[in-house]
Amino acid sequence: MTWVFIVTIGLLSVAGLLVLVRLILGRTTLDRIVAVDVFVTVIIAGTCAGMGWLQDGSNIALLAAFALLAFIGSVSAARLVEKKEPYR
Amino acid sequence: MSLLDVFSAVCLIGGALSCLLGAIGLLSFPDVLARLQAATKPQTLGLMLILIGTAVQLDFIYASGLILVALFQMLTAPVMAQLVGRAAYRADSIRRDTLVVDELGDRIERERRDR
Amino acid sequence: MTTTPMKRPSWTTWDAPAERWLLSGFCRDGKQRTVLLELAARIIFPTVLVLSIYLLFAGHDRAGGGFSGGLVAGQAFVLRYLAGGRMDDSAIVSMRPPVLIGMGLTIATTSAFLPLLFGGELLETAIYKFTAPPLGEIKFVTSVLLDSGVYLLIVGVVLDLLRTLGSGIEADVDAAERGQR
Amino acid sequence: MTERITRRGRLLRRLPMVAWLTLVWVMLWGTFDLGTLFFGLVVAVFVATLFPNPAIRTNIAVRPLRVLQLAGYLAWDLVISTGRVSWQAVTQGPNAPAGIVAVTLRTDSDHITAMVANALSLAPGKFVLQIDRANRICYVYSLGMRAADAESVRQEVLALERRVVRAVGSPAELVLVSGTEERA
Amino acid sequence: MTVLVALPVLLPLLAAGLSLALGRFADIQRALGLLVLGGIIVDAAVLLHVADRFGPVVLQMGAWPAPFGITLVADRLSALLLLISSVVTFAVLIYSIGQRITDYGRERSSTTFHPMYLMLCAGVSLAYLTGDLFNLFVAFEIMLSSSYVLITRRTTATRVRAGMTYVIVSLASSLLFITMIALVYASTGTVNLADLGEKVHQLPDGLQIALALLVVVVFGVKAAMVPLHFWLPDSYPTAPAPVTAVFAGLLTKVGIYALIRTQTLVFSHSESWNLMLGIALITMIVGALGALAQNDLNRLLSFLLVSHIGYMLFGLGVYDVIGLTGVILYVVHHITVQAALFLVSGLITRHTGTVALTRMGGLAKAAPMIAVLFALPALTLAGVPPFSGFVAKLALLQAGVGAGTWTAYAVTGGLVLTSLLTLYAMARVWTRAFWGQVKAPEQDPDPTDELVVGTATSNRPMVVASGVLVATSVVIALLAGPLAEVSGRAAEDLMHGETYRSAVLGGAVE
Amino acid sequence: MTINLTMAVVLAVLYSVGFYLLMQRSLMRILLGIVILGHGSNLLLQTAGGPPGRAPMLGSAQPEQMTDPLPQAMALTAIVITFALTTFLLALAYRSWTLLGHDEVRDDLEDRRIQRLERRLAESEEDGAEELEKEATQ
Amino acid sequence: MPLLAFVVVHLLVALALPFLARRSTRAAFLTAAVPPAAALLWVLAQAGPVLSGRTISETVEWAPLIGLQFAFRLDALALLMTVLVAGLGAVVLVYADSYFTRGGGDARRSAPLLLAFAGAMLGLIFSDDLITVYVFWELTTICSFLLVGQAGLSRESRRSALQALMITSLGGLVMLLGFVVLGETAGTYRISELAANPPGGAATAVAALLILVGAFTKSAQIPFHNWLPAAMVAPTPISAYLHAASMVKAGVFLVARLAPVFTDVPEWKLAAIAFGLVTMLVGGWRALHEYDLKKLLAYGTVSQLGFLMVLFGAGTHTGAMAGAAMLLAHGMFKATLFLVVGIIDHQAGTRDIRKLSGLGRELPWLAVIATLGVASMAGLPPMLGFIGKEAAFSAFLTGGRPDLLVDAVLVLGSMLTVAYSLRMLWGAFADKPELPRTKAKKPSPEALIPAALPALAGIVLGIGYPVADKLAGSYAEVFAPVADPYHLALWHGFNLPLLLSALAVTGGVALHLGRVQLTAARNKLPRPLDAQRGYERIMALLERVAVGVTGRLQVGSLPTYLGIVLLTMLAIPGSALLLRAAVPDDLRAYDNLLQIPLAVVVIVAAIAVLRSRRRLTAVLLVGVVGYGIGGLFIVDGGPDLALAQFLVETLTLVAFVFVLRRLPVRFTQSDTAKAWQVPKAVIAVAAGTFISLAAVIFSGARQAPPEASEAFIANAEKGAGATNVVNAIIVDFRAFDTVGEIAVLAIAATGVASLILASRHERRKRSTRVRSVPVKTPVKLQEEVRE
Ligand code: NA
Ligand code: NA
Repeated sequence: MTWVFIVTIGLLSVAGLLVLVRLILGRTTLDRIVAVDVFVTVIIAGTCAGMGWLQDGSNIALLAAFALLAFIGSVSAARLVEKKEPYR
Repeated sequence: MSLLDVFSAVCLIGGALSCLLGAIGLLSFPDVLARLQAATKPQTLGLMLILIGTAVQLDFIYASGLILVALFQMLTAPVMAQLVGRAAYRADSIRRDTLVVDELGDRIERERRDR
Repeated sequence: MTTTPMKRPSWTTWDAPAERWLLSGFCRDGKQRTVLLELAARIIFPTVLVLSIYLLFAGHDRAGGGFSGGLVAGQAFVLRYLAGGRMDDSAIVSMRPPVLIGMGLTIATTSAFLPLLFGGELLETAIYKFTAPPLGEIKFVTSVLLDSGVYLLIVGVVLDLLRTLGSGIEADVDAAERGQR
Repeated sequence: MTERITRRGRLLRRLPMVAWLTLVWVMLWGTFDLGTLFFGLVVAVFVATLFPNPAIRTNIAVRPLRVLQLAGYLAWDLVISTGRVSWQAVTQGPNAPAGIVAVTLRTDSDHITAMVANALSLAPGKFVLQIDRANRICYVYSLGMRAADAESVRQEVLALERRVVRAVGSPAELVLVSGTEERA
Repeated sequence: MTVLVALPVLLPLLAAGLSLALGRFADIQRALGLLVLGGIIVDAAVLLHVADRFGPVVLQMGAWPAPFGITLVADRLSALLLLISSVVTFAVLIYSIGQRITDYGRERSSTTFHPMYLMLCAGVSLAYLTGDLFNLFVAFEIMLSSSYVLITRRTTATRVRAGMTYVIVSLASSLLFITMIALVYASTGTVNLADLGEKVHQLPDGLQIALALLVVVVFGVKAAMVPLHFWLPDSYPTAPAPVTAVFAGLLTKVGIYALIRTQTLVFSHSESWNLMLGIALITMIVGALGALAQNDLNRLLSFLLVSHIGYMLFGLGVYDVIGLTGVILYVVHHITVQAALFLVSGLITRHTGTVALTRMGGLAKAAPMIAVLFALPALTLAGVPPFSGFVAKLALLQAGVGAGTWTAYAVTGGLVLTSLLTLYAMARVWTRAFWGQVKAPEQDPDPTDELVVGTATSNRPMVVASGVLVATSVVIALLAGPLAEVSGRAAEDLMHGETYRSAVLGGAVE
Repeated sequence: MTINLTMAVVLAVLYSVGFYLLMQRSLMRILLGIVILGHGSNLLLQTAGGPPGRAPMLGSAQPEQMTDPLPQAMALTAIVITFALTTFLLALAYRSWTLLGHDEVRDDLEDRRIQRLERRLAESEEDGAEELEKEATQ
Repeated sequence: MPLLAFVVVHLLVALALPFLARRSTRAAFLTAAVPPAAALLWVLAQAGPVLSGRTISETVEWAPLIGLQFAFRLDALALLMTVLVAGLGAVVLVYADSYFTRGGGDARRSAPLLLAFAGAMLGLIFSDDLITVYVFWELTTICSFLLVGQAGLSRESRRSALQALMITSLGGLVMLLGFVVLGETAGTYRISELAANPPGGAATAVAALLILVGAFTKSAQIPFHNWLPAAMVAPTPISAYLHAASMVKAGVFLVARLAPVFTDVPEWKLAAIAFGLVTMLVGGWRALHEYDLKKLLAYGTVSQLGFLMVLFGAGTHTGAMAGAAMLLAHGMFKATLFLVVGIIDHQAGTRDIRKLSGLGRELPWLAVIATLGVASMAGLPPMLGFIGKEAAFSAFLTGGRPDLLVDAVLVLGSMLTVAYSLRMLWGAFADKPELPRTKAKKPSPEALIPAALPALAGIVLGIGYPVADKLAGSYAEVFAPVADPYHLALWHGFNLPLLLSALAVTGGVALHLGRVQLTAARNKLPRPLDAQRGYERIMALLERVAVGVTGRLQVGSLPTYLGIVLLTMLAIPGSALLLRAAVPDDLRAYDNLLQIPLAVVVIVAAIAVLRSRRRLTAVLLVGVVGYGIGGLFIVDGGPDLALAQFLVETLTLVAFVFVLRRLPVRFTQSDTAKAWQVPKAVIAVAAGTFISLAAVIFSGARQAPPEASEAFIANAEKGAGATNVVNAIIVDFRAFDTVGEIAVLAIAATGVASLILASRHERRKRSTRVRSVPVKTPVKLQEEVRE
């Protein structure tokens, strides 16, 4: 099973780095917000896979909390952009 | 490798691939709205697959938590998508040249003219 | 920053739900409302609170504790704020955040003194285990009292941040828009 | 509007929430024993009482079989759409076309609208960009569509609405969607 | 018995909590503060007595023996500083209560001032008492963060910059502190100070020296050691008098205390320690020159504060029993007198409506009480006998002369020069503000700003509180004998860390 | 026990970036610098405990496999403290904005005054005290 | 403990006097005269035993550990000084009542201060301990400052007071250093013990010179002399008492006191005599050209102090005899003359020689008194001054060639003395044909009698020279006994000293007669050195250095300050680490493969923060850094840590967004100093690298795994009831940290509230102010606004 986890986490790492590229390139703030959100998802996924790998459930609360709450940051940021940038 | 392991391997690798494809979409699509589609949703799928793949590998005491995580993710992801999309449209940070139809834009134009 | 107060186009408020989904004071800004978020918040808010209480009690044996619990609960309120504006009367027991903070601190410090009453040292912990037949073994560790103080305090802190950084700044923005800088 | 809500009625109304919260508690602990259940119930009641939700007029009738059906559909749609969007990402990339289509829903309640929007937004490719609750209009963004696809997008959304209403809609709403279905 | 060690920390925290919770009841807040701070004075006196008679009072929190749990230790040094600090905090509380009642009326409560002030006191107490490096960090944070709130409270456009300077520099030094803790832990695996005393010596010499110097830099920022002092004269003077008084009196001294504690208990010193003497000299001179360049009374006092930090560094640099005795005496004296001076400066600015010396005049005639209250601490600070500053300075001079190195002689000369410059600065304040034609009080330039009030109203609690501090400094001089004895024994303890170590580690370590 | 190179590089970058931002004028940048420095110091604290291992949860791993729990506890405290101070500094930035219309840390006026005095003294032959008095009465 | 009691009573009465002075200054001055008078009487009553060697000693311990004690001793020298200090003190205080305007501010201020000063002087002369000396020494300085400055109304009085303070304090501090050196070398601060066992060696010589600096400043020796003439702005009673009779004698007294200690230190003797001689000449010369009678007397005092310094500095038996006699004589005649000048000033309204004419006939009694004083000053028989001068000339006749040189200079100095004495008398009282006759009111007896008393004492002690001889001889016994001890007497026969005296008088008269030509000659002389200008230059320089240093260092720029902190860190611990430590050789690239992608994310995001122009972008990037760190925590095995990190990161992001609602979208780029970005970057990178390097080196130095953590793991379940060890630490092992940490949170939240809600209060305040009628009250607006 180990190699499965290695491949999984490897793919996720690549995904994370690609997301980072978008985060830096932008072009708009909303792109970055989306990128951050996706980045968080990748981390959750990676953590989850890591848990399976180590057969260790100690991070479960972390996942739950994160799945429920990570979007708060993005939502508030999105609202800011909505307010700040001028209407059409 | 048991059958369960194979299932879990498929889920895990599939999920990871989904995430990766989402990331590629995030890079390649033209504007926020499209990227939003490409990125957040495959991520959701990917995450769920990975959750399932992992849950199979873990004790039930933990697996139940993973199911919750999946539920939570399904609950929150669309909300985030809608808010970001709406913000993008309102902030006008979209590329109109790739929009083949824009009935929302048409209606807004109409209302503005009427006012 | 100094956007001239203009009449907002109607379409900015289309998203507002028809019904009242959240018990909140009021949303200052109608254009911020969205039915999706309010509905989600209605479900997520209590769920997050349950999660936070879980974290508070699970801390002894799993990841969690008063801190994480408090932070999670606090973010439940952040969500409420984002979805429905101020939440002054959203709870049966409504308390000013400073009072909550003060209570948390008081509980935490008092819990330090409690062991003295039982002949222990400051901040010493006692573990009580008992079995209630239908419920199974129940473990009670006195340090959960400290954890609860921490939990309350952190919730208070987040609420206070919402009161200040949230509503406070919002009020400033309003005042600025009314040209009353 | 100002109907008097009895204490019993209020409690009853909270029951689904309490059940959900208890479930969450139990799943978090992962131990399905009486103790966990008991404390879960205590916590759920505590939370639901301390932070009550306002009463809503609409009745939500849950039809488990239909809900499962909906879930299955959504899961399948999720997989398929992911594949399609990924394909677009790789092939069309920066030039992928898209459109925004106005869809007038047949039902008129917050929660159905929200659920349709949520369900639609779950899978890649489409999502609700803007809702006009007063006029029951959803503005749906659809990735990869051509100008001619507008009508089919509308139909897809309405079909989804039907599935949702079947799963959780009130009888009245059920009538609404099925009525249109016959006409279509 | 040992619980007495924790009271100076826990009681103010508890009171702060209650004060926050009971934010609407002004009288309860006041009573709570006075009660607790008054109680700490008694507690500290008892601790000092016990520590002096029977050795350090050690409290292992949670009954976990050191180095596992957190240990609180009241030895002679900490108890002595605690005692004097609590007198200052008590007096300053009276002062600010008086000021608030005059300015806002009796009914006005505050959810900020009282809780924050109590927190500050808790932080200061904890810094003195803790025997744990990380807990010391926590103590610093309690102390500093409450000080941030106090210094930015009711900040105005003219003062907000100063608040930012203070907060940012302090934050930066806090981050260096935590970095330092990480390095200490990385190399030794412990954060208990007594335990560190043993473990650090197992490190290679170079690392010991580097670590010791890093600690100097970290605490040097808080202690306002030149060249890490620049923030102080830019920020302290902009807080209202009672706040500045307690900042100037206590916060820098806590930095000095931390330096003394760590450098004696944890590190041993080689020739590189001579560096401290150089720093001391520069600190003295730069501070004193800075004071001479000022026209703003509070800034002048702030520069003098920096300058006199040099005295304390000097004693620490000499690093023998008499030198440390001198430092301890000097810290005790300086806490009181610097606080007193800032309180009186508050009275002066209230009376004149300005902080600019050249715009004051004739105060000796117009406000003789203020004149007396200023003159005594001014002379004390200048080290004029028979006041407390002289006693401490004498011990330092003896240390410098006894050290027998040219560096020490040079710094001793610098100390004498600084004394003269201090006297000059004070005399200039006197000639500018207290002599000359009586000038009419100026109008309050900014009513929202508490810094300069200009009401010309004297208030009995404020005068009494200033008087209490001035009197305390006189009493310190009167009790110089016993005080010097205790300080001497404390210095003896510091030079030979075994007392502290065995009291803390006891039988816990084999 | 030695920290590995990857972590060393991460630490170097975090601290460098943090320090650089700290030395800027914009309060918001300074604040971000402090947050990054906070991340750096927390990471340093955690890595000070030793190389990665299993979570220190009894029963889920052998004690020898566990990472050192003490630095974690300390880092946790540090995280919370940094957060608290970050919010405070944010509020300060906001206050500065409302009071001054910008969120920059500009130079101290009184110090500037003395620098002007210093330059003038260097040019003229006058007594500093008199100059001070002159300026104050202006 | 009578000695201590007298000192304390002086100070206590002085403390009480302001209250009395508020009612009546007359009562205050007369009350103030009582303690010195009592002290004088008591001390005189002890004269018998004391002069026969049975001294009275008292010791009060203060802080023995650092050698602080009050040790008092009444011996012949102290007795002699008591006559000056207490006797003249009582006289001056009585005189002061007539001098000052009754009930005036100066009177109210001066009465207590003069008495306090008398107490301090008494303490000083009774001292048998170096530190005790210093304590009272500085007290006299402070009293002098306050007395000279008075209300500080004129710029001149402020400057003069400050000058006196600065110069004497400088000397005092140097002297203290000398005391400490001496005390630490000898192991005692007791003067009598030091005199009994004089220490030797280089340290003692250094101490001697340092102490002399103190003596020189206080006793106005060249080049520190100028504060004394400047201090003449003080009211005349103060000049008479402080700056003629008592305080300025402190330096001379100290030399007299310590001469036995330093008999074997040649530098002491040399310096005292050399400076004393120069001072005597310069003072006398300057006095010859003054028109202001007070200034004239002041320079005369300077000259006489130089004379005394020579006599006591010589450290011989005869020198001591002469010194004691001159000390007494000078106190008497100078007090008389100052009081006389005070009366002239008071009654005639001027004390300028160029304006006074015919006062001798106007105020004949005053002229008589003045003549008595001048006679003693000029050293005419049978005055005490004559006896002293005779002894002085004798003191240097027995030695070798250098001594003869000293004698020659002394004669020269005495000529000047005679000359300015005549100038004084002539200037004050003579008829000057070119001037109109000065009008003057008759002085009251209350003014005249105090002036007359010391004048009479001068002649009484001259004629009754055995008393003076007994006094002086008793002091001189401390010096090595000589075979044929000198005795003070009016007549020693025709001998060299008598001839020299005659020479001095003749020369002096000649100088006075040729005063016009002398002044003309002086005006032609170049004036290379002026002590007053020198002092002013030094103070201006100090000012300039202060402003210069402060202006350059205290730049007021926060980035600079932070940069300096970092540079200090690099310079001090950084260099120590580089020089003394080596990088461990067991470096690994990574411990867990997962660290690498996370590290890349963190690094890239952190660097990207630097480039971002938009605030929100920067915030998001920092968020990513935080999430990345959280990931690293997970990899490291810290789920609690990661959980907290993630939650805090989200909350931080939200908080930032809240605030960004009102801030501009982009960073404002008003940073003009673009040139500084590179240095900043260099410093930042160096500091960051240092910390990283330190982390590697320090973590490589650890010998053993931490005991505490092992104990935590072992005890968590049983002791703390937790299987999560981190949680056990947080709520149990180190719960106290947690309590502190939540305190910080509470503080921060409160602080945020106080900052953010401030603007709301201001708005409310403004709106209430608009509505309410503006009422001017000293109390700030009392309103329901809560903080
Ligand atoms: Na979708
Ligand atoms: Na004001």
